Amino acid sequence: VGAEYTSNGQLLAMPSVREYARKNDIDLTQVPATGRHGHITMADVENFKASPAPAA
Amino acid sequence: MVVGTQAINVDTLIIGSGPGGYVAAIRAAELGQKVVIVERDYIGGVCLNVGCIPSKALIQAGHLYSTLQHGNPFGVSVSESKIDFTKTQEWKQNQVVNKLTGGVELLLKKHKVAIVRGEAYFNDNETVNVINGDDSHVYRFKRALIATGSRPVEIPHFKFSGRVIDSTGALNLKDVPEHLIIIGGGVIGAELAGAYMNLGSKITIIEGLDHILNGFDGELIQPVLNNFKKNGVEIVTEATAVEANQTDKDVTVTYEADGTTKTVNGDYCLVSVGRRPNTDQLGLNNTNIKLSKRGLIEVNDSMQTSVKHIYAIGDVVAGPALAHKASFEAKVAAAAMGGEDAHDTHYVLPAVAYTNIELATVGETPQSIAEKKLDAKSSKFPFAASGRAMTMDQTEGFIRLITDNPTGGIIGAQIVGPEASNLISELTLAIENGLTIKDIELTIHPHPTLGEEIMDAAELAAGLPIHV
Amino acid sequence: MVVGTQAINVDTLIIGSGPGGYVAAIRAAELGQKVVIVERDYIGGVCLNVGCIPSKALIQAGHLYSTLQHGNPFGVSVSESKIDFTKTQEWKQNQVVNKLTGGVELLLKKHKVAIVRGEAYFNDNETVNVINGDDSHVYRFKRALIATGSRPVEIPHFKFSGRVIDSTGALNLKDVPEHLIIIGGGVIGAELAGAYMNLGSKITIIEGLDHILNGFDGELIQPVLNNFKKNGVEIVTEATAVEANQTDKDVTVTYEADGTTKTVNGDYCLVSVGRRPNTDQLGLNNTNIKLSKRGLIEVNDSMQTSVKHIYAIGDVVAGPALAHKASFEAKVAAAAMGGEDAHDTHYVLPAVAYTNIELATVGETPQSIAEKKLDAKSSKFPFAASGRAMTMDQTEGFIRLITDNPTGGIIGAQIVGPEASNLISELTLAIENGLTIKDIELTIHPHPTLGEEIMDAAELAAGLPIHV
Ligand SMILES: Cc1cc2nc3c(=O)[nH]c(=O)nc-3n(C[C@H](O)[C@H](O)[C@H](O)COP(=O)(O)OP(=O)(O)OC[C@H]3O[C@@H](n4cnc5c(N)ncnc54)[C@H](O)[C@@H]3O)c2cc1C
Ligand SMILES: Cc1cc2nc3c(=O)[nH]c(=O)nc-3n(C[C@H](O)[C@H](O)[C@H](O)COP(=O)(O)OP(=O)(O)OC[C@H]3O[C@@H](n4cnc5c(N)ncnc54)[C@H](O)[C@@H]3O)c2cc1C
Repeated sequence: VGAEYTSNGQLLAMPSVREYARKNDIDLTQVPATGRHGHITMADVENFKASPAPAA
Repeated sequence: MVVGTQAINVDTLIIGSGPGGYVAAIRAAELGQKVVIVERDYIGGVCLNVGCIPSKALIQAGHLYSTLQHGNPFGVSVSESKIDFTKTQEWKQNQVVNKLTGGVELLLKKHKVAIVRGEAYFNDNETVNVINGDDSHVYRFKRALIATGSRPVEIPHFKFSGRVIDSTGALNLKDVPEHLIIIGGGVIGAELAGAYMNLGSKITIIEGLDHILNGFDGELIQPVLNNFKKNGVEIVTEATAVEANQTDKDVTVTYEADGTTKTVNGDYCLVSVGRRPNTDQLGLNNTNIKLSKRGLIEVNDSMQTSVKHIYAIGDVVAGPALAHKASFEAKVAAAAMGGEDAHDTHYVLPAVAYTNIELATVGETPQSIAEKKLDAKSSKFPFAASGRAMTMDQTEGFIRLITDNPTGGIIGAQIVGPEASNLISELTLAIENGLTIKDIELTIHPHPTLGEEIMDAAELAAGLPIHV
Repeated sequence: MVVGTQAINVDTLIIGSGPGGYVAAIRAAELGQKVVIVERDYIGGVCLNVGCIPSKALIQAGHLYSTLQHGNPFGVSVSESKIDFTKTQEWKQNQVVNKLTGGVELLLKKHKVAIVRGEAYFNDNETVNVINGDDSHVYRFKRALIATGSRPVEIPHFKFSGRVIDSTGALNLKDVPEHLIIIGGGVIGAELAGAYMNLGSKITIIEGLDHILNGFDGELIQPVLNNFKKNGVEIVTEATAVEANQTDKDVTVTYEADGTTKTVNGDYCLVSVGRRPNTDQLGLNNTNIKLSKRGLIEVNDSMQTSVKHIYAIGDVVAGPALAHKASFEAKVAAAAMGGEDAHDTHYVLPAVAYTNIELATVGETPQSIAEKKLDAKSSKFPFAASGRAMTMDQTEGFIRLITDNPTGGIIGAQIVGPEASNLISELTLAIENGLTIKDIELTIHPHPTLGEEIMDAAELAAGLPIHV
């Protein structure tokens, strides 16, 4: 179980989004989700890439 | 011996042309790599030559023959039916295996993959020797991929020879045996048991565990067991195979079960107790590649070994020995070798058994959710309630969904019954994409199909079943 | 005549027990409604009694019989095979239709749905009369659902009687006809043509359009046409049926084609040129329910008619006359009648034809993307490249994906070939849930299956095909 899943093993995104995030070195657990079922969409990842949340 | 004096330089060297190697070769070529693939036996590897494909061909022949033996409710009667097993074997070999492997060879050529015949052996982290009879050449590679697969395990006192055969032997019998003894009732053993049972053999399965078809749970395999029983298959569980004694006419297998020693006599004894990775005769000790205790090559999720420019996939790495796992890893490795930041991020891996009544499973099971203490449940929709199954006269079995209670997410599925092998794909797609019961319910499934029972199962999981 | 003196009060009144009505009844009951269902003929409607189900049963019988006539490559030989069509029909009726409809009746009872036998007739917006022979009762409903389905269209000079039969007649023949003439090569006509062709009939199809199987494109139906041709089926297109003249032994059909008048002589003439909604004998003129010109009931996306408390679903409303459409609308209507804010928001509706080589389609097609000028493309993966199809000796046909170029989204799919009926579900799920080529590629599909060709087709669409 990698960064594609929540700590209790739930999927964060569908495979195309997971792959895209990996390729862009984006940790999905940090991306706010707007998709159905609380899933992270491709647009969510792109928005996050454009303006990553400042590291605390 | 002709020894190439100079090393041949290669970009991407792939060792083994099974569903791991050939898929990696084609994909790597598509991604622009110059690829050389080394194969010591047959293009297509175990799967296409002596595994997945020829076994399904014999199973298919068995289905038709047994339908004719057992009668049917459709009003079709047959005065006499025979099987000419020589023809069956010729069809399997020429029309199925050779066509398919010939096709793969053409695809490799189309993608300008160079095929080198011979056995590869690592000299060090940068070169392999390829030996073909008296010929030997050194290849110096920028990147290599090990996809050398696996071979059957031999057990003491059951040396493969004569009437003690491995799966390859069982697939290539010249006649349908009168009595086939099978040691090991895993998927391979159980599939071949079903095939020869349908072709007319008496079958005895000797299994060490307390049940056959390990990996599929008791409830799931019950229809398969019932079917074996109905067809006179004898299954001895918790048994230990002791030895085989053969004459030129038969073989007698001694085994221990229930604390006593017994014998059974048959035409052949198939030993299918597992497979071991082909990593022991590859010269890996000349490299820095790390192996696990069981001889598997250790890789990260880009299929990279401890030697960064050497990759490994398929039966030589951890995980179930399945062709589609090998092919999936092949695509990850091909991309990674091409410099992409590629990772295997798959969530679930389906498995299918082409037993006489098909089995399929993906993701969580009733057992796994109990063990993991997940807040999840299991819902079972029977094919007996399916109109389509009735019209096919195949109403045994069920579709079982494992769903997450808080979200309704589908996290597992098992199927036993007609077309389980094809139906599991939709559920695999659902799980891999995080779909929920609702998403399945709200997808219109055509009527009358077996596929619509997946929708029925989702409605059952939602507490609003229509057809049960 | 016994006339109930007082109106019987009913919460939810459902008229018709086909795949629209019975599904709505069960779901409404599950949601807490008190339900009465009225049926004048058989529980299960057209679909279970004289439609989807019995046709698939005959098709199944035909498959086995024709396999035995045409030989096989598996090495199985048969000295003589016969069909006892009386047995076929008994099986179809007793083991399939009656079992299934009996099951539906039990499910209705289990859910405490009251079954009223008789013909419903609207007196006004609040009451119906139900007439059963000499019995007549008035039911006053809070909510009603019209699910009265459709019936075959009759054309001039082809009155259904004797040897001029509708689909119900064709499903219930006592013998396999020597020569069956079929007027109208739509899905129903083509399915029955395939069934009887396989059962041994000579078939002539007379079609008005320039191709049969309207709704499926030319490339898609080509394998079906080839198969018809190989089996001696005669297809006359752009033809007009003029009249039928029958004796007690045969029927002669006169038609015009190519500017000339021709005749063809056969045992029966099946007229399958379309169906019309059962809305003309329901007393709808006594209500404020609006009908379209073609006699269809107008509804909004909650399946509500212009009379707010009366709903309608299935073949009586717009859209293709398909059982799964009726059942899907049934669940929307049941929820809406229960006070939920329910809407039919489905995106795509799959359609299947159980022709001898199966057809299935969902969503966009090559034609529709051209017409709509979408930035989309079509990718076709042939079953000839499928290992599983080879082992089944069924390599005709292909899987075609229609994908959106900018996003890779899957927006349509067509399949012709083995198990098209079951394979289309996965693609329907993909489209309905907005999945992309990538999502299919990254879902591991088990090997060897027909389902994995969907993954192959996705790889082809992505420009990185492995197996072609
Ligand atoms: C009877 C049977 C039925 C099966 N049915 C199924 C099934 O239905 N579905 C499924 O998913 N899986 C099935 N499997 C398992 C499947 O065959 C394997 O998981 C799959 O073949 C592994 O692929 P691979 O590419 O890793 O290796 P392999 O297919 O084993 O290919 C490895 C290749 O490497 C070559 N090679 C090895 N060493 C060298 C060397 N030193 N130099 C050059 N070449 C070398 C071998 O000759 C071979 O061709 C079955 C297996 C068997 C035995
Ligand atoms: C030969 C054939 C094959 C087909 N195959 C398929 C297939 O494979 N897949 C598919 O999706 N579709 C198929 N169809 C179409 C499918 O049968 C219909 O779309 C479906 O039955 C429509 O369902 P429904 O509930 O709207 O109506 P119906 O199934 O027509 O049911 C309507 C019911 O209402 C009853 N009724 C009518 N009027 C009254 C009244 N006034 N009072 C009381 N009761 C009344 C009728 O007796 C009937 O039982 C096929 C049709 C035919 C003819």
